[in-house]
Amino acid sequence: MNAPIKFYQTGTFTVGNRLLAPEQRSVQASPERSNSLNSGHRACQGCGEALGARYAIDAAMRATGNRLIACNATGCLEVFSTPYPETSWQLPWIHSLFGNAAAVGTGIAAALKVKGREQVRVIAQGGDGGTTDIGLGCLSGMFERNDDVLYICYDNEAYMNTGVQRSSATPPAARTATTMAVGPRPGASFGQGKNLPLIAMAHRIPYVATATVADLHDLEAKVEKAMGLRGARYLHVLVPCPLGWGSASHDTIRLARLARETGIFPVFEAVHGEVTAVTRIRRRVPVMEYLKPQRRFAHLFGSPGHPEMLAMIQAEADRNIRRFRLLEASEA
Amino acid sequence: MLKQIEGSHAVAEAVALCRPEVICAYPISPQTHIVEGLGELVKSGALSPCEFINVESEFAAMSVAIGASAAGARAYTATASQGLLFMAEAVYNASGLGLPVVMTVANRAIGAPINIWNDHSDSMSQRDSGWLQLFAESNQEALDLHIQAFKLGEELSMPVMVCMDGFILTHAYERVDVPAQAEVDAFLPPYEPRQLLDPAEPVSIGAMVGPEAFMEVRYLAHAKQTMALERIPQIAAEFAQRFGRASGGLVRAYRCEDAETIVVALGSVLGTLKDTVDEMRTAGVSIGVLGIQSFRPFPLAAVRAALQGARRVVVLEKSFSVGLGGVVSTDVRLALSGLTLHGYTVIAGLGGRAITKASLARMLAEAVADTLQPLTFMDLDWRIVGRQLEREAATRRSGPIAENLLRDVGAVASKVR
Amino acid sequence: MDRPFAITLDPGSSLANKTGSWRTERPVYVDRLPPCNAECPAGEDIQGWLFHAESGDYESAWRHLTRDNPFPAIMGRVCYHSCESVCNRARVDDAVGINSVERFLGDEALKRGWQFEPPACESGKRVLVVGAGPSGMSAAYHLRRLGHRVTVREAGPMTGGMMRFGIPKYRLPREVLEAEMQRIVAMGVTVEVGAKVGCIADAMRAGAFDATFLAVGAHIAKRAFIPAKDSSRILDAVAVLRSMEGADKPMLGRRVVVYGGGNTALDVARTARRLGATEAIIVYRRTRERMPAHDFEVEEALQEGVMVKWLSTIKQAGERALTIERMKLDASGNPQPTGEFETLEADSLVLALGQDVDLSLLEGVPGLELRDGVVQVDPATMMTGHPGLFAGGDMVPAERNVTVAVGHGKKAARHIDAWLRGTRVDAQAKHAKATFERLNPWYYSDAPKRVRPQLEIARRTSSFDEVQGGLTEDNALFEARRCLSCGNCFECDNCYGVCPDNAVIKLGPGKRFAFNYDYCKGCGICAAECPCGAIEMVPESV
Amino acid sequence: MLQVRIHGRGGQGVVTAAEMLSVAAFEQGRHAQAFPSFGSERTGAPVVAFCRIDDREIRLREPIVAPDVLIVQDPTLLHQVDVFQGLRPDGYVLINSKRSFDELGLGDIAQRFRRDRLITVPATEIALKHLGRPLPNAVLLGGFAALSGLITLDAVAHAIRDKFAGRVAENNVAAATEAFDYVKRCLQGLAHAQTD
Repeated sequence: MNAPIKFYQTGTFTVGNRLLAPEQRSVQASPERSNSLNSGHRACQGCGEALGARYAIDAAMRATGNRLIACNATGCLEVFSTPYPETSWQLPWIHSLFGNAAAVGTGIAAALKVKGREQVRVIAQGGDGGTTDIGLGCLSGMFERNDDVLYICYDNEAYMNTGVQRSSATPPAARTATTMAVGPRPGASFGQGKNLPLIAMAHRIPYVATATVADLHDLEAKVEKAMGLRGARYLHVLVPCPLGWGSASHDTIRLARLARETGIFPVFEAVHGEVTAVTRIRRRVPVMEYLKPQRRFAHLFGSPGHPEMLAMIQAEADRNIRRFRLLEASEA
Repeated sequence: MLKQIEGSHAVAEAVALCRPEVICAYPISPQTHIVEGLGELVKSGALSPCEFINVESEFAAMSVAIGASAAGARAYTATASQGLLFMAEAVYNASGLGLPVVMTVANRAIGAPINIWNDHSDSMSQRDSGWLQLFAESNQEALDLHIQAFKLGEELSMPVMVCMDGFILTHAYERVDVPAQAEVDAFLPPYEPRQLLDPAEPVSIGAMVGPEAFMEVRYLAHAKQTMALERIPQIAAEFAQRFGRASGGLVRAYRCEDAETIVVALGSVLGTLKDTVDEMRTAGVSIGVLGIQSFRPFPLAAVRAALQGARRVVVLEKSFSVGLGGVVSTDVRLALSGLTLHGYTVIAGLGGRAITKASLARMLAEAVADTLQPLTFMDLDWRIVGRQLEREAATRRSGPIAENLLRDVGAVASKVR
Repeated sequence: MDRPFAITLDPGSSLANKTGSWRTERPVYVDRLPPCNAECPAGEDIQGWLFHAESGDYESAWRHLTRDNPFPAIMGRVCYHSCESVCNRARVDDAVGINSVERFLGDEALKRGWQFEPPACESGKRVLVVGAGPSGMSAAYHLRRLGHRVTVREAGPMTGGMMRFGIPKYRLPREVLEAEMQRIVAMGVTVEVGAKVGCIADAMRAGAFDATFLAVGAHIAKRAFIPAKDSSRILDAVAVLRSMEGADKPMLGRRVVVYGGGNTALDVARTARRLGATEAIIVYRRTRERMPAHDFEVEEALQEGVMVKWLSTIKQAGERALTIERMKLDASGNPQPTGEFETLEADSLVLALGQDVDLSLLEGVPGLELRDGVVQVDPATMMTGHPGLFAGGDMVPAERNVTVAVGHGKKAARHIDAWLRGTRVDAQAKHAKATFERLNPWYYSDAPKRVRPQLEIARRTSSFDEVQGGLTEDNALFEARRCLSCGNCFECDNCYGVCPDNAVIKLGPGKRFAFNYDYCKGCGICAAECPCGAIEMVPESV
Repeated sequence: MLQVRIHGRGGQGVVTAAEMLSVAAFEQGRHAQAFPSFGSERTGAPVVAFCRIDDREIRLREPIVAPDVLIVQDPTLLHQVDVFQGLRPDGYVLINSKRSFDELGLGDIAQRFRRDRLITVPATEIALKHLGRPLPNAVLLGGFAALSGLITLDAVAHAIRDKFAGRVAENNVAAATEAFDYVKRCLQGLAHAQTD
């Protein structure tokens, strides 16, 4: 086969690339990016949520020409970004409560509509606790009414702000302050938790997508796509948490990448409830490689460890790979 | 324009005259007819521009209102009872953020046992939420108070609850004078938010405030309510001057001049009380009524001024602080601190128990004779209570109280008492 | 707006909070020595010139390359590219085709007629270079660039030395050789061919040269005693290959036997095939594994029908026949006679047993140390024991190949220049190696190696056409972009993008990045996610 | 002050009847207050609604315990609920039934009140005839106008049109009018009987 002349060293896997046409480069590669979440915030070292929020909001700011308003559920993101007297946000932003971000978003969108300012767009955002647990009622209502709000969930798989307690997004076997690493089946139980992207799809809203902080171009493309649509949209971003996962602060992006490459976290898009695209696994790896660097899974390893639970997690990943066709046909 | 309509529809028309831009609706008796009425007005285009949003809960209703208000829209919602409790967190949030949402509370009891009828337990439960709380005596006043509430709340950038008795007012057909749109427009200027979510001038609203500034924030909220003590009478006066009706204000005295006994109350029971007092006056009893229109801010000075001439004060209230007694009485007592006069707390009408002129007359006669219990439960069926207490004394656990009581009462379908 | 106290805040005010104080480790940008550069005998900055080629700026790439080596078109053909054998990309898929890109650049330069800049200023010094081979011409080039007057004296009839007389046309077309030689002449280098230097001392005195670089190639074939009849036809490889350049081609007959196991043996055998020999047989005393010749050349030879008798020595040369003794390897891997003999028919026998250098021109020069048939030099400076007299290439102790020779020329030129100026070149400290372990290869696109086309066998055995073709521009660009830029920032913006604290400052194209230590919390994500390992975390001194 | 109590079952428009009555009174320039026996009764359950009419503002908010007027929309309630409780001696009683008080077994009760203020009206039949549905509320208001003369048939018609629209309204008006005439005839008959 003959090489396409457009080939470049790193493709779009890196944030930028001097060989890429400027319009193909990521928002984050640009010195003009809005840095919506500014320096000086109090997030932990290597915070995936701080990263994911800046990625997403900066992309939305570009997509809307900075005509954007954000509302935030209670949680790490809110606490570390706006402790009086300082805020890190560079766009109009409001925090109301833990469970009502989606509804506040609805209210803002309604106000903008009635004021004839619909060119200003609304994003509601929160962590997995504020989204999958306490905020699910308001979120589902927002979906069902198809309000003109993009809701972004930054999923770090537990209540980190309060000291790492289990949420309904906590994965099986994961240790938290409320799912101990003891007993025959330590950690969070299997066959539980919520798959919010699928729940969102069940509302048949215009757009649902998942993404991770490991694939910036994918995340930005999805935000841009979402901002190009009207109505209720949902973006679920996996954001590793060094504190809660017991991982090294420099492994944040690596773990997000492994979550995708193992099939643990399927990355896909759905329009009106139908899956329309999946991001294929590039270098498939066993779940071991993803779980090992996280102390929340430490009890699965060593002796005696829990090989049977590892097998169950691998089976879950394989199920995702089948269900979402995460491998090229040839590999699958 | 005079109309013979249901209280709920009178309020719906009043709210519509205030040109709300976002209305959040969630059904709960006895508030439902209000948002239904507004829904029709939006659907028909009579109220426009306005976003009418059918939310999935009261919690969402208040949350949507918060977002709308922060984004510069005039926001309204209505609720009652369990609904108010379900939105409680957002209720505190709206006032904490200083967002001038106006909300009708069609006062209703709080369960368990579940009970849809009227008393004041619901709004009283939110008395410390930082909201202003105005109580309506009649449907006319309910209508008028909503128009005043938007003006008051938006001036102070504080949310306002307009409380009207569920069913007794909301479902009562009576004569109301509905003002013309032009009159209301002249009285109520468009909403100019104190803070606004606007890309042209970004701000972060709702910061986390630590010990170093939290008390100050709270004090400033209190200072606003103190300001309201001045503004409420002024606004009521301006309203009277424009619309030719006395509505709202802090308190309203009826035949209190030189009265030895003054009955203090809120809401629709004031009407029945006035009739009762008239008859007692004819019988030569020196008695009057003090109606409290503004429960929050609580007009300590005005109440004191109105009561200090009397020899005894009877606080008749539809709210009850279990383990203590009266809720309103506590505040009235504070207003009277230092004064020596007989004070009675009368708990009445809980869960919709009818408050009749006869019972009031009987109770007030005892009060005038100073034979009334300091804490009186009007028309309480001691027979039933007695039996249950006996059972209690006999064995510690004797089954759910409500069921036992019903067994004692027997089936009393819609028997009129 | 008169904003509510405390609950409403002005945007971006957190800049007042300098989170840099949290740090226990700080990231720093580093440059590391890529393995290819480290390995190149000619000291080329391979990653450096690939960087330009990646963006399609071939002229900049060529100019960057020729700062170190003036012969990209030649190198792209004859260099044994040890750089590729150490390329980190080999751990991902295949090594980057450095050699093929180098050839593309060399050919591109010839096609476009790119020339070298003449020196900015003249030093007024005169330098004599003996030998117009790769080493000599490389030295002449570098010396000229440094502003010296250079005279090259070549004993042979043409420039190129062993590149011309040792490497067959089908590997190095002569027009390519000629063009890259002429480009140096065009810089103002005087080249005198057919000018053998008899005595170096006289030559220097006569020419009033301030310094000399000796770069005489190994043109003298080693002989081995083989009992032979007068009638038997025995030639040596050097002579055969040299005569290929002349008008009359050597008469080798239809059955040719070549004795030896080096690249030269293969060159001769393959040449014989092209000259029409039906059988070209190499006799070698060891096994293929132990053959000094490069494997790819053995492979090509076998493809062309060259035969090899492994574990064999020639005992005797008779008329049209040779006596061969079978050998076996002893424990230490050395061949031992077995006493088994056989006869091998041959029209001619060509001996390819290695070459020696003619050192006669050095007689009477004081201070020189000659050992093992070569001149001893200070390996750091390439200067012989006699001040001002430098040497390189086949003349000095080193591996004998074109690239090494070119490297000697460059190195010697730098030290000759220093010597002439009365200074010395202080070798700057080399960067640490850029190892594969330091890379984050996930970020590089999948890109299978682009291979060069090969001439079909029929033409290879019937003509001297070049065996290996060049890459198209597309392929060359593609191949250049397979470079991982090991150990050196290539401005992929990863660090700038992945910092959760916006603590990386982008300095603009070509200027790379800087850290804002006011806010950097030292999480280390930038270092972990740097594809090429150009960021290092160093502990903060507490 | 005139106090009216209306008994019926959920779905029979009891509350609407009280409301229409108040509207009719308002139409005649009087103050009126209509309200239901606040409850969550469903179709079929006994329901009570009230209406007060006066010439001055009505402040009283208690349920009507001593009505001047009693309207019973469903005779089956007669032996289930003590509908006559608190009725004033000179009160009016209007019952939806083809049968007479005696036939309804209310003979003894009838003795305690003024004969000329007690009447039964086949309101359901009239409603079925005009509306095709057994909705006796508007019909009975027409009857009440005739029985008491406290409100005019025009006011009742206006109230009906205030509540309903189009054919429904007109059919109800027609039904109310028929009931009005029916009661008038009965009253005349009763008058003759007494004079004889």
